[in-house]
Amino acid sequence: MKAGIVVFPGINRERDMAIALELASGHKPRMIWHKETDIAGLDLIVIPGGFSYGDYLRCGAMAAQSPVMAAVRAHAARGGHVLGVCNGFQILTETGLLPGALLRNAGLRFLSMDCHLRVERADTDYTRHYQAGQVFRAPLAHGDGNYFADDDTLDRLEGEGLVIFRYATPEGAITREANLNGSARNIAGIAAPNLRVLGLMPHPEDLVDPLMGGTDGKPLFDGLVAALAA
Amino acid sequence: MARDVNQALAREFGLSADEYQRVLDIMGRTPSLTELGVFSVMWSEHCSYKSSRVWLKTLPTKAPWVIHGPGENAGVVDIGEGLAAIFKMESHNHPSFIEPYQGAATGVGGILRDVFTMGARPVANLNALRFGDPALPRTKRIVDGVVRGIGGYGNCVGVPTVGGEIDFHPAYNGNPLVNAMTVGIADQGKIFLSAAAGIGNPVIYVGSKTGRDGIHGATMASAEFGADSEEKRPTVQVGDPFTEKLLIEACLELMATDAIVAIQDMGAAGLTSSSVEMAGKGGVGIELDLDAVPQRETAMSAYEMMLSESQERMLMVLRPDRQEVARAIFEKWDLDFAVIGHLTDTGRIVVRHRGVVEADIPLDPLAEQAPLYHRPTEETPRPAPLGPVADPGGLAEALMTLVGCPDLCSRAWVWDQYDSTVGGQTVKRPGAADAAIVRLEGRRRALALTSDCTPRYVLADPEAGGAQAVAEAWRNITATGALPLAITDNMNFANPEKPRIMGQFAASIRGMAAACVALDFPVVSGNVSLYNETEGKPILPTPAIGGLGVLEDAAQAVGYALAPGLELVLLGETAGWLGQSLWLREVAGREEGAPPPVDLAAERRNGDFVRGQILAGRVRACHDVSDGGLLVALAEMALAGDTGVSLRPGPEGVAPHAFWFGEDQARYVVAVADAAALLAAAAAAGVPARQVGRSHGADLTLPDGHTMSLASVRAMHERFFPAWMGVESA
Amino acid sequence: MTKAVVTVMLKQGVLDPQGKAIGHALHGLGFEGVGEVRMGKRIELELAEADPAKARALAEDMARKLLANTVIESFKVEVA
Amino acid sequence: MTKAVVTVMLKQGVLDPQGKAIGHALHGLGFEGVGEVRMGKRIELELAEADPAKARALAEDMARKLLANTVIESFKVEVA
Ligand SMILES: Nc1ncnc2c1ncn2[C@@H]1O[C@H](COP(=O)(O)OP(=O)(O)O)[C@@H](O)[C@H]1O
Ligand SMILES: [Mg+2]
Repeated sequence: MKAGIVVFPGINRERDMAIALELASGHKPRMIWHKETDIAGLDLIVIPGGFSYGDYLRCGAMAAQSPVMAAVRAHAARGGHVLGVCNGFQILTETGLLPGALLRNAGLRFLSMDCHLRVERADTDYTRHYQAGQVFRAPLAHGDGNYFADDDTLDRLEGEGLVIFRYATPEGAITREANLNGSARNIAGIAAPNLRVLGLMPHPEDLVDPLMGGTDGKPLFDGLVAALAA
Repeated sequence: MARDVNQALAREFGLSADEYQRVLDIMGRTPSLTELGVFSVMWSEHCSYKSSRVWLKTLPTKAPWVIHGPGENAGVVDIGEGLAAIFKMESHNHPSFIEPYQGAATGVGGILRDVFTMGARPVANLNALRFGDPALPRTKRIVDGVVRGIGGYGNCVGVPTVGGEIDFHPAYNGNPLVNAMTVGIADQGKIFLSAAAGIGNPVIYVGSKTGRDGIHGATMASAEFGADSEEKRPTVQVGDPFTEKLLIEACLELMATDAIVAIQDMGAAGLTSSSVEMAGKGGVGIELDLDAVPQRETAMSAYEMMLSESQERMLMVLRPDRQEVARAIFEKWDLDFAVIGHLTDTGRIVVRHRGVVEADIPLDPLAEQAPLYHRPTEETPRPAPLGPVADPGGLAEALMTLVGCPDLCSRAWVWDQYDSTVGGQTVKRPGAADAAIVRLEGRRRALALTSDCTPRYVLADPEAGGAQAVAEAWRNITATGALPLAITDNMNFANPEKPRIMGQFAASIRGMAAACVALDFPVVSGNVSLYNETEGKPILPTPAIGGLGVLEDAAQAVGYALAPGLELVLLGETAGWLGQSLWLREVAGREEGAPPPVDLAAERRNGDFVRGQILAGRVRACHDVSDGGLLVALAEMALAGDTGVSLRPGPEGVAPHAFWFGEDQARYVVAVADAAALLAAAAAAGVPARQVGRSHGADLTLPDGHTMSLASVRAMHERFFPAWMGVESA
Repeated sequence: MTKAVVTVMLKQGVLDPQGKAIGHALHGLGFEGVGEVRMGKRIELELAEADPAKARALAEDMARKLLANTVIESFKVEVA
Repeated sequence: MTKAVVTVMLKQGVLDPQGKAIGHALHGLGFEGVGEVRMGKRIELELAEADPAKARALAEDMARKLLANTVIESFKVEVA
């Protein structure tokens, strides 16, 4: 698997992501500066977490307009894999590669804590090493993770099976309490119709090592490596 | 700004009559407004340490592992494998009172710059916070703003906030304390200092543009607050963490080359202190051309530019042949880059603006003749002994009161707003261990980090309190298995011109120094914040200690969360010391007595024993016993691990409430599989040890037969902050 | 030079937790008779374009491309 | 019922990192001739108070007490 990580000014989880990808694939990912436009030859483009451009106008808004995103869009159009985590998810919605938007957390505070995610389907390249219905733990760290889309869009996402992760209790129940940021229908992660573009708010890349408190996030990367092994 | 420079203006700038006379003597003429500004900020308490220097010099600062002690932007210690930890703590107390969000945010930004200016990538932030009475609406507003500000800045720059401490006391009503600490990692061979060198070398300004922010911030930080402090408000600066993030990356990129001769952040007193200190340390002169300074506002005067405290700026001296390499890096990161001067052999700072020499000051006398005061001190009288105190209501009730009180309740509401995992190296997050554990990227080695101080002890007995603060930091690091290496300190005190306050300062330093020596725990950096009082009401004396330790293998770190089926052993001597305890204050309603004595030999012996047991793999959980005493420590361990505990009665001869809530020092609770083996080892090492209970189930069973569910204790423990702040449910 | 002001508000139907929290806090402060509260952004731009109509068109273009996310927000441009 | 709009902007001279970043992004998008950009807040309030003068006074009081941080921000009230 040849992976690249897009680095926007203000991104800050690119190193975490590189560690997780290298651990799973044995290769250091390529770091892609936001002004680069040639990303040919990569299987997976990751847009990591952080505060691109400080998130000063709207999370992800300025990054979505940068030159590299045109190349990412083209990569996605070719059927390439794109993973956006946290700020990366926000950037993907701002770019239009994924529907909806991420609003301010319902409690209006930045939240940094572990959450539990229920895997809604295991037949994607991102979730093939999980079971459908399995619950795993992941740290989240964001101020704007409250997923919003209009009801038609939500119905379509659900109808087409594009909701990939939901906030759940450790037992897998979809409750209001488990929905830490107030997301519509507890949605934590969604995919594009071809299931190759995925965005999620929590950080599986920060839970890939027993020392950091667990390896719950590792199957996501192992699954990708298995799917994209050249 | 066409004001005459005279003694009255000098007084407004914070210079005494004597100090102004000294300026006249050095200059041999009436200084210009800009020159007066330079003198006033360089000779402010904040920059010159004029009241504290004589005492700070008595702190132990050396050890074989200390690479740079106090005097540089931050302290530097050898942490093995060719790496250095660079760390410091700094206050932003006054700005945080005036504008809590921005005050705290820019405090974090400032301390980050102190650390990355030396070549380190910042890897962790901590903060030590003291607030007034929670019953006051103002306290709530300040806490909310400070916590948001720390998170807003730290989260955005992508440095995990991994620890800290929070106390409440009415003494901080008009003067909260916001102390921020940053820890960074550098290669030992790539440490950058601030001494300028190379006559003719260019002086470079990088970062954000200069505005009229915070003019006279350094002198404000050196003045007592009065009813007119509202009027001082326009000096507040706004932080820009995005620019700081770019500055970190750009500086680290440049530091990988050989372009930099010297570098220093522009902190308090901005361009003035950075240029004067860089030139002064290097024994060279410096000439600045203010027309070249990137400016955000129009028509700024030389005085304004020299004193501006605009954030996110750095000053560097570069090798002339590397100037374009450096420019390209800063342009890549969209940061301003300007050559604003050069080094000279004149030993003077010369400042030009629009063709006029606005300042021309000899640097040696500016530094050497800076005021230095041996202020009178008055000892704090020994507190009267406490005498016996009856237990008004039993252990269970007291425990509930204590775990729910603002000083002991869960801080989760706070740390949940701080990104503690960014970087992917946080092994022990807030609430998991006595010190935060942060691994070094790509290695097994890890740092243990903590911040500690018990101001009520320091008030009652400044010397014992100073020693206790250092000892607690050492103990918190030890309790994770790490080896304590060094501390940074943040000395927050009231008006040093009052002998009682200066006496607190001096005695605290004495106590700290004794503890540093006994524990091999030198001071490598620090900060002093004086005049923390409002309308004559002083804060509690607060020498906040930031401690750093190292673990060879992060996997050896233990936290305090209990698992079921373990034996609980108390290490260290328990006399049942209730003087100045939280039990006495919260349960008996009295703030009295002497604080617990600090026996440094016992501290050392017990701690070395505990660390040895942890590194030998015999300890499953460990917690030091501090505020609230033994029963609170046990409850915290039970809550963290969601595992119940059954306790045995304490010894004969110590009243139960004194045994369970006394705050005797040098104690730890360890959870082990084999208590007999541990007791034998402790006996052999001369460490008092006593089995106090075991872990199992979901209840807390007290020695008096009371059983309380962990859920009910948790509800009490986690209630205060969300209820106070009115947390809206999602 | 023309000054343009772009006002960006959440669309009706998009929950505005900030507005709600402000309403709540106003009640807490003892202000009565406060109904709905909505919070949005105001962006003031100095544009070199002297012609007001062209300046407006420019600002509208900026709003569509960057300043507003039309999935959740609507915007209004005023030119002084 | 009266609708009041409170506009809150950073005071002149106070650094506006958001405005700065937006200006920068607009340049990046190819918009030319963009001078200073400032970003602030717009708060729309529904007030039960029918009298416009009283509604204005009420909104001003709210701005001073809560909506604006007068240490660094200034505000303006409009009543429709
Ligand atoms: N301001 C803060 N920021 C982050 N973490 C904090 C803060 N205050 C307290 N904590 C964390 O809460 C936990 C308990 O803190 P404290 O009560 O001060 O412990 P102790 O008394 O054992 O030193 C620690 O993990 C500490 O780092
Ligand atoms: Mg502790």
